[in-house]
Amino acid sequence: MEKLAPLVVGAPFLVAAVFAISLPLSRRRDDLIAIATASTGVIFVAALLIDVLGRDIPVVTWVGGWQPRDGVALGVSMAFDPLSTSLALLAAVLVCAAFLVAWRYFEIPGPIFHALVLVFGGAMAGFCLSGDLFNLFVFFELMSVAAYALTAYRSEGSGPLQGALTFAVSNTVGAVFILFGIALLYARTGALNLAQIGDYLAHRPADGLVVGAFAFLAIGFMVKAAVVPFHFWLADAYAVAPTPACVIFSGVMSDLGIYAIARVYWTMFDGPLHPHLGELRIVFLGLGSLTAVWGALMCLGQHHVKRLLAFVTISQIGVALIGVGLFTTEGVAAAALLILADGLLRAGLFVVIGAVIHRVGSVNELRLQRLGRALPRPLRVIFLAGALGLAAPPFLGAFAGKLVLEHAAIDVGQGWVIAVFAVATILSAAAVLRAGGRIFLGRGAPSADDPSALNEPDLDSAEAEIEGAPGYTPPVMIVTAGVLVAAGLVVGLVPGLVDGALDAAARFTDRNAYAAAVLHGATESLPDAPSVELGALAVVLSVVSVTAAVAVAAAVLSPRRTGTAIPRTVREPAVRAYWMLRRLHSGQSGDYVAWLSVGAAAFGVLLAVATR
Amino acid sequence: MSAGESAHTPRRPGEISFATRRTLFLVSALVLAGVMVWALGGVPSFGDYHGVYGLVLNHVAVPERHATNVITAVNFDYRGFDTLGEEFILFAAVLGLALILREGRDEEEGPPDDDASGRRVVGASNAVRLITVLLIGPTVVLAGYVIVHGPITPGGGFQGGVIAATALLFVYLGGEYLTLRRVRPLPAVEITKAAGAGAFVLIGAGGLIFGTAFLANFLPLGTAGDVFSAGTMQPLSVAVGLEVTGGFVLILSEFLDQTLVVRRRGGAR
Amino acid sequence: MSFAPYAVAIWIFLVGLYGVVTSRHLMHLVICLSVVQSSTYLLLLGIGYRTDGAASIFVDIPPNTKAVDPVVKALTLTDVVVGAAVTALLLALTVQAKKRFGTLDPDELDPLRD
Amino acid sequence: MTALQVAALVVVAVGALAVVAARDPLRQAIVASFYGLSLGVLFFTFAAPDVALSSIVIGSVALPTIILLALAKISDRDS
Repeated sequence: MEKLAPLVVGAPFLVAAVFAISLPLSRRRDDLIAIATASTGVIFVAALLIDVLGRDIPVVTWVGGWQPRDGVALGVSMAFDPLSTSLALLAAVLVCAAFLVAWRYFEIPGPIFHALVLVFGGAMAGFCLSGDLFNLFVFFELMSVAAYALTAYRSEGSGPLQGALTFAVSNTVGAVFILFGIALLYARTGALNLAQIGDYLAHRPADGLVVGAFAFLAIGFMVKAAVVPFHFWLADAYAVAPTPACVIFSGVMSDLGIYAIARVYWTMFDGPLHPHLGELRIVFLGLGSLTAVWGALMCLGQHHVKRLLAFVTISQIGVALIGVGLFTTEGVAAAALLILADGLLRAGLFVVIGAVIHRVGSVNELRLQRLGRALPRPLRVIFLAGALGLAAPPFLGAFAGKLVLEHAAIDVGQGWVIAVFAVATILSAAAVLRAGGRIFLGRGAPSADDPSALNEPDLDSAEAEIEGAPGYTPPVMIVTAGVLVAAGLVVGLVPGLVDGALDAAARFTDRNAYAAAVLHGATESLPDAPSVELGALAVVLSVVSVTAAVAVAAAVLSPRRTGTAIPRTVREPAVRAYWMLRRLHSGQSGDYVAWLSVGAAAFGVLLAVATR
Repeated sequence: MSAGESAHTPRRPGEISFATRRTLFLVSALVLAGVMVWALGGVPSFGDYHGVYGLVLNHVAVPERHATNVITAVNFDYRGFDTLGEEFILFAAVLGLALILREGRDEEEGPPDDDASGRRVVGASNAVRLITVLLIGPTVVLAGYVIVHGPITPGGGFQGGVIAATALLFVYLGGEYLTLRRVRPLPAVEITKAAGAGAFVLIGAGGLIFGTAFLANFLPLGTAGDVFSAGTMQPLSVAVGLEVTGGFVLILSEFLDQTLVVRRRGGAR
Repeated sequence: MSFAPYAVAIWIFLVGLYGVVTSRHLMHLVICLSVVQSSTYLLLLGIGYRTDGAASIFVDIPPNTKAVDPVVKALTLTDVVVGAAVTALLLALTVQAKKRFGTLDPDELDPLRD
Repeated sequence: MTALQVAALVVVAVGALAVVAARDPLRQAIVASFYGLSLGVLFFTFAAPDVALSSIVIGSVALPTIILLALAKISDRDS
């Protein structure tokens, strides 16, 4: 079974190559081939996952059949553990969803879109499953290049060009940081295999080289994940990328950056950096909190709905980074649960917005207020359910993840982060609820009162990617949105999910078992997974955050100007501060790279101090 | 106007100014340089490297793979999976590039046809043209040589592919756009590129069927130093050569067509 | 002195990045970005170098000759092609940006600025 | 380190600065071509002829050509 695993990468590539020859197949046939390939991928990865779940140790396969000799890896390994394979499955599912949405979405068919998405999908699978540092970089770059091209898909519009440019410039600099990290580790260990590097570093102290290598790798992956202050490109890119691509970008690509940080830490750096975990935790929790709150604050003022969802993505990436940044098994489990539920919900919300664009050709919340009535009723239910799901209502959506996260945070004495993610969740969910209330329920003061509102950015005319007769929403879009949102909501109800995640995280964080499986084919006993009890605190918090999110959204939409209730001395500086923050997102790659450099320098110094 | 002299964009309140941006960068770059020197301080002195991976490969590649060029053995055999990814990076980049540039061109006036004004791109003298035409043959031969000798001497699919693509460049320099259209019928180039990319995956899958694993060797290894040696390395190198040739020809010609379209417009004005 | 290649790699990285940050012309920006990428070639090859080592190409030399590290070279080869692909894609975006915005100043491309 | 390596390193270090400092795109394309060539020479002195060959064909021939072609298009629109 695992011998076939490289085909997860190879098969979509082959189909993409066939597409690129661009024989004039019919549009429908292109779509069918793409959907068939993507669904085969889902089935294959699911089969791999089932296989992996039944085994005690990571399943390892060597591409080219190069088994390691005396603990020296000659080739490239792929390693499947429940966590990495689940993430690959999420990616495969979203690739499938993207094709389903694109089916009736694009006016101009293009096998180029199909080829790019297939290559992108193969690269994501390779990225999740690779066990080799340089191979990880290759798939990172492949994902990036395919994503730049997809962002610029509507290249006759100015928005897509600008978004793709800032995206490409920022991520290329990030990739160079990753290469610096790889070069450092190769200089020290003479190895590229994650397990082999980890073994080498395990019993040696963390000196400048090791800390620097970790810092540079983390910086590169944080650019991809869009952690503040490396995040600026994301809002520009996700706001303009074609919606089917956004489904993948927002649903899973950003999360892969977070995953990669956990992957490199737990396979390579846990040995040397373990003594400094207390300090490292502070650095990562700080960054995660900053990202969670920054993204949530930015959500509040956005009326471009895709840009709003882009900032929701940033905020939730921050919360996931908090999970990973706890550097415990429970933290990893929490991050995995959050990524799964929130990723599905975000993807579903993007599909709804895609349907809205398809129907009325606008993403401006204020303009849509009057047009919303034309939208089909099921979309209303799906969008509002998804928005509520972002607040993690009891037992639904990311509730399971939040539950584990609270435990994990309190366990290491960092209970304060619970407040951070409560605030982030409330604000971002409120912003999406506000948009939903305005678009689908027609709430809020009519925008005619506020003519400036209509000058808010909207779609380029070039981005109105409408196909078919107006006044019609293809059922396949509604169904895809419904399935994604429903899956995101009920995933928390799956029996045994929390225990399964904890178990998967226990295997993911067991460096010795991983190294033994990769380098020596040895079997080690399964580590003991921690367990988490359902506490009253979690349910109370969950109820509070849903109520608060609805209350905030209702207050904003209230026809009475609720804002005036806040004293002017508080309101005006707050608004000014908000605009200062917002204007930092200037759309200029020069600014973004300058902030990237500031972030990298600060992060490097913080890690150096933390591991002193 | 040269780029350095253009006026600065006026900033809105809250936006950082150009000077602030530069200061921010310079200060952080100084700190970053410190972090980098600190990290690289742990690297072995230049010339003193003893990494185990390279040492092992230098010893085993010739006897095991019958490839005298260990670098090619690494690229096409030991770490062939990287090269698969790399090939598709080029593949995706060329797809994206074609997408971006063609969109604009179609909208303007459709694909360029062979009208007379498109014929001379640069005013090349007959002597230049003669030289470049004479150079085409040797370049193509050289490219082929570099590709198939990858497992033996410096070179391989990448370098040979780029050299082959620059043969097109000579045609361009000769100003023979009509010749160019014949040398480079786009569909054929696209098929070359995609076939090269696809062949890599297929040869890899061949390893799965006839050998032990994806991308494992399943061909006779031959005698080290022969052109037909080193097993699947040779066809993989040729596949990459095809893909790279096709990819770079497409890149060059997409930009070239863009230029031609504009020049024609310029002439019409 | 033995630190010189790494110091030059850091220098190239930061100088290229300075160009990216201060660029007023997209074409210039893209080329500076390729300079940033080139720092990694030097870094990788510098690390794998062995004094008086041969080139890991055992055609005219006996198999046990001291040779430089072949892996970093394979990585750099990959890296060079990746860098070229990214640069070409960015140049295409640049050409198209000129058409859409009528300017090449990266600071004036701001369709979504608040 | 040999004298040749030191010399090549110095040329590369200066070359990188020259590429960044050349703010006129046409001049920059030419400088970048020389920079690619100097990297190639440096890699030769590092006993890496494969990479040197790549760096020269890509860095000093293919990329500058693409840049010039792109420039030809852009400058036409300037006038």
